[in-house]
Amino acid sequence: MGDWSGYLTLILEGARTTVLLTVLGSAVALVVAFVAGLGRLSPVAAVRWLATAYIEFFRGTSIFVQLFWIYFVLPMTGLWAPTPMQAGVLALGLNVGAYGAEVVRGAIQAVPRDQYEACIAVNLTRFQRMRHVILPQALPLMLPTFGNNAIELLKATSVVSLISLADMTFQAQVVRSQTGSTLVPFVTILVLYFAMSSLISLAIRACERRVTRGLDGVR
Amino acid sequence: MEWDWDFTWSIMPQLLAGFRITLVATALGAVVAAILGLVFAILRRSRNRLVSRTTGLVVEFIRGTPLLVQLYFIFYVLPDLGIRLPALTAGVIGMGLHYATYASEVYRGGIEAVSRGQWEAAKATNLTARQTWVHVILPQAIPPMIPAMANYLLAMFKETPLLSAITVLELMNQAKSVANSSYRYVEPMTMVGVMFLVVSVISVVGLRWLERRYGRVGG
Amino acid sequence: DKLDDLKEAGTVRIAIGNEPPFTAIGADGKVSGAAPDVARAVFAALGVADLEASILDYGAMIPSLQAGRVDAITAGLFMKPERCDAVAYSEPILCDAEALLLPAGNPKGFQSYEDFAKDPEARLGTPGGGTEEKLALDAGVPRDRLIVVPDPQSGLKMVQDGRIDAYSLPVLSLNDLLAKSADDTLEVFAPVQGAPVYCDGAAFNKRDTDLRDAFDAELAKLKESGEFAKIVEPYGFSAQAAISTNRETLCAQE
Amino acid sequence: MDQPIIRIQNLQKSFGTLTVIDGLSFDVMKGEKLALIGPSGSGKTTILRILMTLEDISGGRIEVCGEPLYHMARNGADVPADEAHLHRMRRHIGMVFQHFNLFPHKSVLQNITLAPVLTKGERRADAERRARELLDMVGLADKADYMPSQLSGGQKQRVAIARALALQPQIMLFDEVTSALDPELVEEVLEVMQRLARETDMTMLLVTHEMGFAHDFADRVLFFDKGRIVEQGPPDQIFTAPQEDRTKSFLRKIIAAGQRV
Amino acid sequence: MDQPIIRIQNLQKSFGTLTVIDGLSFDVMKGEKLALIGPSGSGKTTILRILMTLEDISGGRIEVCGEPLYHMARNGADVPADEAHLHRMRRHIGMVFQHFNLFPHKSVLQNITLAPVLTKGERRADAERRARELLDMVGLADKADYMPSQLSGGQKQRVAIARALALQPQIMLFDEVTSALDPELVEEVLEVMQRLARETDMTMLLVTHEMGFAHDFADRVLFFDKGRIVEQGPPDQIFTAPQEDRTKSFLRKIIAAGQRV
Ligand SMILES: Nc1ncnc2c1ncn2[C@@H]1O[C@H](COP(=O)(O)OP(=O)(O)OP(=O)(O)O)[C@@H](O)[C@H]1O
Ligand SMILES: Nc1ncnc2c1ncn2[C@@H]1O[C@H](COP(=O)(O)OP(=O)(O)OP(=O)(O)O)[C@@H](O)[C@H]1O
Ligand SMILES: [Mg+2]
Ligand SMILES: [Mg+2]
Repeated sequence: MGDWSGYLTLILEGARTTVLLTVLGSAVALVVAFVAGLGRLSPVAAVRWLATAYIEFFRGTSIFVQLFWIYFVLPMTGLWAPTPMQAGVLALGLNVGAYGAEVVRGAIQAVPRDQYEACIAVNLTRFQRMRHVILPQALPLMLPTFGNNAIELLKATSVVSLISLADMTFQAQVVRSQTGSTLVPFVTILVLYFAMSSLISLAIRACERRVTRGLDGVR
Repeated sequence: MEWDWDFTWSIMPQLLAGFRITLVATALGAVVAAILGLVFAILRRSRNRLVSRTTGLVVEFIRGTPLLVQLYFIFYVLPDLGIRLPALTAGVIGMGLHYATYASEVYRGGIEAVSRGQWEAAKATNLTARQTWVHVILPQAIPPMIPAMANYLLAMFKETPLLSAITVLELMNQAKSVANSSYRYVEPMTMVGVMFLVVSVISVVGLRWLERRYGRVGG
Repeated sequence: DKLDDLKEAGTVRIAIGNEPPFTAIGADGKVSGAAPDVARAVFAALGVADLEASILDYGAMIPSLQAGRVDAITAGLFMKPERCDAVAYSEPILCDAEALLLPAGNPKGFQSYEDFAKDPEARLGTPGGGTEEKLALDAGVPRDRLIVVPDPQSGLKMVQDGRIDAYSLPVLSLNDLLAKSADDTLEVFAPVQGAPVYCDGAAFNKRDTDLRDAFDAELAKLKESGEFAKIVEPYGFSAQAAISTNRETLCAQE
Repeated sequence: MDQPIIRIQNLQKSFGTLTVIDGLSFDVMKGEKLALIGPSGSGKTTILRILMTLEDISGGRIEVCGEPLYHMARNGADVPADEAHLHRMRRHIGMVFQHFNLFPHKSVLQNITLAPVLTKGERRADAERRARELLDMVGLADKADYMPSQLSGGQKQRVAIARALALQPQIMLFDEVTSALDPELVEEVLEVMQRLARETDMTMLLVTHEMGFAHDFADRVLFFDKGRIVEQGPPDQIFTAPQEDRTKSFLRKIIAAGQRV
Repeated sequence: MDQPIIRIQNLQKSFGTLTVIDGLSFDVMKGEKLALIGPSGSGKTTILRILMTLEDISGGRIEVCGEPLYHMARNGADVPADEAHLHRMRRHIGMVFQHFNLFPHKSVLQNITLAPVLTKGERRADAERRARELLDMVGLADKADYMPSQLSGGQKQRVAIARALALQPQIMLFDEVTSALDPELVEEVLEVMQRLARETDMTMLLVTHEMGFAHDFADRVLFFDKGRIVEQGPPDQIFTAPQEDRTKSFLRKIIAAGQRV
């Protein structure tokens, strides 16, 4: 028993893994969300169909199963054997990205039709419409939900212990079995998780203030 | 490692037994979430600052930390405080509590989506507060909530594998158990994936129908 | 071949469990315990200096080995016929008998898995898919009274909380668990009557029998020199038990 | 028209730091038809909303039918009214909104009968009979079982008028009841209101931007600006011989925009 | 005014099973000011939207500035226009909407310069100089750096007009540009349009419910009902001596609702 500061270090190492997974996973999710979200609005039917299939598949099955497939089944096909970190980031990113894609689509569609029509009336091209008018207005609508998605992703990192990634929950388990104490490691990580999710909320709120500057009174 | 159909069929009874527990846990958890969610929503609207702030903090905390860790807490730490819940009960309470925080947001959104004009018309026709809720606000607020609620129901269903951490013998736990004693991972895990996917696909179709039928609250 | 690859890389990847005293993780994160220590000694003799250990679920170990994620398992994964079919075992390393963790004085008098089958109220905890679960099922303990416990610490807690009447693991695991908890209301009952003594070995991918044979050769030398006993006995394992039996016997033992 | 049915004394209303109504006083006689006109943001809607108890007041006193509206006597002293007092006072007052605010999940008939049955305990059969009479009066006898979403704007507004009348209030408040309507549909609503004004002795307060209608409808016109009465008098005087510059410039703009007054 | 700048031939437009425009044909001369009036739902907006290529057509043919709008020649045959053709044709046409549709995240100046810079490749400095001239013309020289949310409705609409003018289209479409405005704000917008009509030789099509303004503004008035032209002619004739019953009854209702014509 005893050496608490040592075990705390262990948990903090786990916290580093959790943060890394969250940051990288969110980055993947963000990219995927925009690609798939815009894909669903594409004028090309095949692209729309592909995006829909991806979104429905990843929202439809649970993250456990996805992680299992990426980590254990994908290598058996001989294509690619991701490291645990790669598999974790990929599974989390693809899973949360599927939810994010729907947010992107919803926000773009929530920009009033009026705005598309005004773009046509001043003769902007499709790309110019998206880039200069629609996305700048859709972004503030996406941000709050993106924040929630990032928190969901943070919480989901605890499942990566399935594939032997030593994240925070996993390290808490290790500490628990090495020290025999249940209360201390779990209270510690609860506090740490809450601190991390609060940090995400704060960051998102700061972003929101930035992008909505000058937009007041619109919504 | 190739697929073995005989083996697949031989484990089906065990998997289906787990599937039944999964469904029971989801259904009971949903009931708890729906009721507790309404309680949270009402407490958060309270005029008493202390009540609304405290509820807000509790809700944020529960939402910001992983369900897995909360389940550990309820199952392994609460007995130290003299509360010893059976595994399934602990699981239902844990999931219900966690999803109640989501449900409370849906309730809030649904209630706020009823236009101010309806409250005012109710006042102008001199209805009491209770009559206003029962006859005017709730009948309009609840139908648009249904799709969002159903969405969370599905999300909760997909998170039931976490219950294996507190010894509930649900689908994922059964599959792991089978896998561990047979050293065949691919068949049981794939069947779990298939079962989840089947339920999800059916639910998504149902969800689309609900969304068409009742519309949607917020983004 | 495989051994050359490992020498080249300078490290070997092994899977370990999270179960003292088979494995232990220090506050500094350093991996020790009987199984990794033996593996470290043998691989050092083979010319592979470093050992990279990842902690896995017992159930995930064999799939990881098959998927090429680890080179060997040294985790107290006992030899049994089905496992011997799935992986290539080395000669035995760590041997242990089954035991029960239960309230001090064993008030209900449990001595064998059959006793749990007979008492309609008795609830027994075991790891999911582990040896103990199998033995209990074979002894006639019904599924609904056989609780799948995710990890030893949870098992201890559940006995303390009265959720289960006993928790079954190998003797040394329970001894270590009980020692750490310093709980004198509990005791370890060992060995469980009618349950065989099991031994583990280092497990390799079936493709890597060459590596396994090389491992066996060095392991035999260690056993010979007495070095082996020096490693395992401080953890409470009997070196003699491992030396006096062999793979064939164990793989045939149901 | 002998005694004031509404008495507003030194009324104050602020939203945060913005003072919207500042020391307003006026009386309304029983049976009087009053039109409130004035530029956007001058506080016309706010006054009606205060009378309907949809807002709190920041100061002053209002009496309706001889009783204080936002106050009540307790142990001889005036204390702020509680919900029960407000509920009792609201019986006297009905309101029709710019955006109708019909209950979208209830049929036309249910919209009208809901309140009488719930708040006055009328029997359903009685309430329905009277609802049908009212629908007949507003020219919608055949629409009783329609849902609001199946009606045009003008029809919705006429249902809203019937709904307010069903409670038989002594005072009716109309806030720009035609400004959300297509021009072609305006007339059918104004016609109903004109009939009401002629045929009943209800007290009516009307906020409107239709100067022509205000002219025909009202006994007295109040011209508001910045939460105060700038000028008041009979319609002929206000519309044809306004005294104040603010009134003149307002009317000039309205006429320039193409309205008759 | 010598050659048709817009030529509509046998135009058909349906939404699903609902036919909204059914075999409509008319020409508009270069420089002509046209007012489209008629009851709600008669298809006036739809015609403007079709000219702005905001809708597809179901049949018929439109020519603008001598070129087909929804068709293009390919290998000698007429094929449906692609996005590139539409993009080219839209240079000729500008539109002002009922709800302004300003870009809320861009300042007034940016609203005006965005399209010239992006679509015509004008240099920013040039575009801004001209934008300021246009703002001056609509009386908003001092509001260049405001955000749309800081403007009143009338100001927003004048910015929208400036934005459309910045692209120097030959044809301007106005769809009920004052009907979302407070009455007091209507005049400032109409004044700008009147100036435009007098001072430029742009072709203008105006949909409006303000009969008085249509009268003053237009060279020719088209009265629509159910997607067809019921009657057309100079404003004096349509407003003071309409021939068709449908026109007469429409104007009667408008007048009854308080408008001058
Ligand atoms: N809930 C509120 N919060 C803050 N300010 C308000 C609120 N309601 C009204 N106001 C402000 O009070 C002032 C008076 O508003 P009111 O709606 O009474 O004007 P009005 O005369 O009815 O104008 P209109 O002709 O545009 O309807 C305005 O400046 C308005 O912005
Ligand atoms: N996108 C659409 N889908 C279906 N029907 C439509 C659509 N747009 C217009 N319509 C229908 O087409 C008809 C003509 O509409 P339009 O908006 O052109 O009329 P309008 O003359 O401009 O009427 P208003 O004076 O009310 O603006 C109406 O019956 C309308 O319901
Ligand atoms: Mg108002
Ligand atoms: Mg229109």
